[in-house]
Amino acid sequence: MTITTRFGSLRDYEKGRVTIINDNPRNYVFSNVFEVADTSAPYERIAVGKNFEYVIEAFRAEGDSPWYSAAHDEFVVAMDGEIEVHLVKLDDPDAVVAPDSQGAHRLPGDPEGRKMGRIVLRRGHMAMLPVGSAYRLSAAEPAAAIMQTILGPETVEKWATICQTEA
Amino acid sequence: MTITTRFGSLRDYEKGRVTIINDNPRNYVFSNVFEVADTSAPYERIAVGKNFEYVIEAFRAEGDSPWYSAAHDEFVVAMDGEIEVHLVKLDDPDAVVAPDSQGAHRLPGDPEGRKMGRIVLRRGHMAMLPVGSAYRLSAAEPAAAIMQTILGPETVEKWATICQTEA
Amino acid sequence: MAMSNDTPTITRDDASKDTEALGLDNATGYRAFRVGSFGFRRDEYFAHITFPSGNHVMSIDAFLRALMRDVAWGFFYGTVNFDHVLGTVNHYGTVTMFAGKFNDAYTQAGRDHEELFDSAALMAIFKEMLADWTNEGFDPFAAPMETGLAWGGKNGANPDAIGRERVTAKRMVGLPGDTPVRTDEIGFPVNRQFADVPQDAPTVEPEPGFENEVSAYNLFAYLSRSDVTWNPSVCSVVGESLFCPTSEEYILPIDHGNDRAEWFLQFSDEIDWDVKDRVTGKPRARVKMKAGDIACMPADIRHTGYSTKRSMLLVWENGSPKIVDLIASGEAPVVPVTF
Amino acid sequence: MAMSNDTPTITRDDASKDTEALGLDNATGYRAFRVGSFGFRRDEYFAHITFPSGNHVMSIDAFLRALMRDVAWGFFYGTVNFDHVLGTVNHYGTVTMFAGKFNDAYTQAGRDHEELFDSAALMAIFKEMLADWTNEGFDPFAAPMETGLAWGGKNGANPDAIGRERVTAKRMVGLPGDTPVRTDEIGFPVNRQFADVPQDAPTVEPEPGFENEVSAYNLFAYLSRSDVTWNPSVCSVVGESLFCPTSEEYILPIDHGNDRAEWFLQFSDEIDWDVKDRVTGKPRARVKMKAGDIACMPADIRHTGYSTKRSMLLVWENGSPKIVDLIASGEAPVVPVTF
Ligand SMILES: [Fe+3]
Ligand SMILES: [Fe+3]
Repeated sequence: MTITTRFGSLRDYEKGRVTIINDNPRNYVFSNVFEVADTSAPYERIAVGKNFEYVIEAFRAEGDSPWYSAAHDEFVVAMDGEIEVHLVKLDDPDAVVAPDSQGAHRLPGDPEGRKMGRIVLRRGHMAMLPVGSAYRLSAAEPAAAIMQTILGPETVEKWATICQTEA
Repeated sequence: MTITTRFGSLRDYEKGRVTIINDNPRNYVFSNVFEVADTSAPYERIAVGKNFEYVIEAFRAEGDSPWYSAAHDEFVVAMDGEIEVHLVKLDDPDAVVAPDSQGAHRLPGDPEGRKMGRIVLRRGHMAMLPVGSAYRLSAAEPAAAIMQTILGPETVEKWATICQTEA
Repeated sequence: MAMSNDTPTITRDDASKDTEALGLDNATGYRAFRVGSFGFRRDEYFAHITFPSGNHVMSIDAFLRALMRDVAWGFFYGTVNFDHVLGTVNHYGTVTMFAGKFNDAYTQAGRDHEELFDSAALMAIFKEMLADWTNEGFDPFAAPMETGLAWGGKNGANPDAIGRERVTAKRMVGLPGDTPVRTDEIGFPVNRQFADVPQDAPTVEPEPGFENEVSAYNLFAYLSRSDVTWNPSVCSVVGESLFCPTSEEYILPIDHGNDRAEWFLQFSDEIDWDVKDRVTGKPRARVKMKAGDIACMPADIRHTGYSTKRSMLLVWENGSPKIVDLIASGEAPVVPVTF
Repeated sequence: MAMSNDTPTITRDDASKDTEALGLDNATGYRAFRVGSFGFRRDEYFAHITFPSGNHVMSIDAFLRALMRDVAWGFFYGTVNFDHVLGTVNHYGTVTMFAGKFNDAYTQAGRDHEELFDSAALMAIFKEMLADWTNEGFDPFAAPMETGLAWGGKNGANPDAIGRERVTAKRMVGLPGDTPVRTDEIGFPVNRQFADVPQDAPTVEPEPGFENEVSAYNLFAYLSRSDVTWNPSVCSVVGESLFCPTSEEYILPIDHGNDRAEWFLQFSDEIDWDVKDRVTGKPRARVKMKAGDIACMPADIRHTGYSTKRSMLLVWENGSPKIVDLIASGEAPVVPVTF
């Protein structure tokens, strides 16, 4: 028997659902990262998971993103397509994002610092976006990704839009 | 590994028990046929199971039993020891036990009829005590048996004595 | 039909015969089935059941073991719970198939579902499902140490295992014209777990002319040669009183909610019974039975059993048609004896 | 310890260290164990558990699969239900072992029982039990189609299977000095069920001097090489946010009653979750998750999962010590987001 592992993609995903016996579907905060990425603006960082201050953001990579930086590590996982990551070691990270701040911050322009390198992610690849650096993503074709990070000024919460609310 | 199948006997039996979570142990009418046979008079036919008119009787075979007859088949299973069964085809069964009567009836003396034969039962053996016949049991050593029959004049009910009543 | 062949058949016009075998699944090779508005699908590990108010999953080995009993027993007496959600209730001519009917959470949330089927129609589709879903090498009647695995894609079939006829003596095993005693020759060797059980026959000495009436056999030897587990078969009959002994190993594959009192006499070894409320499923008692113990399962419970060492159990049923009426009118007693 | 090694340890003087390995059973070859006033005994098919207010039986395969997780996960977060009766509650330094604590019928009848143990003492006796009761050829971490059977008398041991170290990346898999990526060479071949998963590596082009910080790896390839099921391991860490992906096949061997919200992101294929009330055990929902679906398990439920095709699941935990305090004071939120 041929094994077929089913991954989702922006073009081809199926959603499951919550079937209620005795509960409220909102308690399960159920959404789908491909649907969220597909129906949001490029690089809109939509919270799809939240646990106290921590979030998982889903987004669609398409074209070039702004430069971002955070006062902590972040990790990105490509879920569909190909995403390029550019990293710059910031000369003065604390001047860019406050050291006690949380989440990704958008830089007003290009970062000041040394070029750290370049990564190209395809489906299932995880990259570290290390503290002290700035990063920019780019994708020639629409791609989908998730980010392990902390709720920050760039995080968009629109739960009622993305989640199952009807039993 | 040597297999040992554990049967009980008059001399060597262990009782299980009902462990209550939320119930009354009397609902389970729990007893042990060896204990009942051991603690009753020889050939006292103690009901250990009852389902409407039907019963399972347990008894100790020891020496000779009276002669019995019933207006329906009965079946005896030897549970321990050796039990001899004598059968007589009754000349006039309806004169001995009413045709619509239930359960075993004790005959006042010896039955009138033709000798049908003899059976010797050991542990696990089941014999038919056919309608239209009379039977007598005998055992040189104490033996235990159960009877599949209907509640009758010889059936002794002493549930509170034989059954588990405490949780 | 349950254990007795004399059980009355009460047909009803509103009982559904609407069942359907669906197409083969290309990935697994198994057929799906529609039974009224219930859907049944199997894959490598699971049976997937859908119904209008929900869906359910069971491990396929447990599902097939349960389905095998429901089929072999003709829906038995009362309720056959495949697990805490799915099952059947026998009305003797019609059968209710349900999901969540005897599960507090499902009923309280209104998520339970049930449909009434014509017994023959439901039996036919159940048999088809069992035949399609049972692979070569898996015997749903056998103890786990005696059979292959239920897992995987479609791989042959096992018609011999699932096609066994349930033994129903009319008067007593071994009588002329009745169910024969078991021997090596007719395909019933002694089970490995009963290798030490004496195979001696009783001494039977009929006078001439009484050969057909003076009869006895070794019931324990007969049980030591059973090739199935948790499958009572009638061995002796007094009116509607049915001695249905059986050999038990591992776990009873169903949770049986009898509609009448049911008696157990432990002939050998030991069984632990888990007893729950028949309607809500809440635990009520545990019953440990050792050789010689006799006990009754009340009519308002469900029970499942555990037997490590293969054991001999006498299941004693009352197959009286009058009980069907008492159950229908709600007058059947819950316990057989009060004291 | 749960998933994070930073979880605070709260010891208590009244936590019992009273455990004991008992003698070998001559018939089965297995050792029995006393854990406070709980007794544990295994035979060919079952684990038998006794406690002052009752006794309990579990199929030995299910028991060993559950015990393996409880041991490997250091009692995990919250409640690890071995089944509807037996389990542990982690207090991070001490552990409650219970029977019937989260079962309405047991608690209402006052038949539940619990004892508080020192975590290290309970872990030691659990490890000894697992080692003694796991035979050669049975891997409690493996999917049923990948391992031998758990049944039978004592027959060797399987220290390699039960001794696997849980992977805990400090920052990210593949970083220098951190958990390595999986390869054939270090004993992690691609699992049969993930034979089609691309094994390509990301393009990583660090500038000189940044080799340690510019890092990426193929997480899906990493998961395709997991040799265990239902065993989350930490792959990346943001503060106390732990990505704990895992590969799942067949049934989650425990019913997990988390003490905090727990998130699932389905990376591949599909899992069905059965969700019940954490305290009463009553069914609340079923959650079907397909690739790309993300959902949260509330903190007042217990869940178990079903995965036919081996699938990749991201379990996302928050290992913050502050949650331990919130749980202790009853202030931990039940759902992570309200909208
Ligand atoms: Fe039953
Ligand atoms: Fe969990």
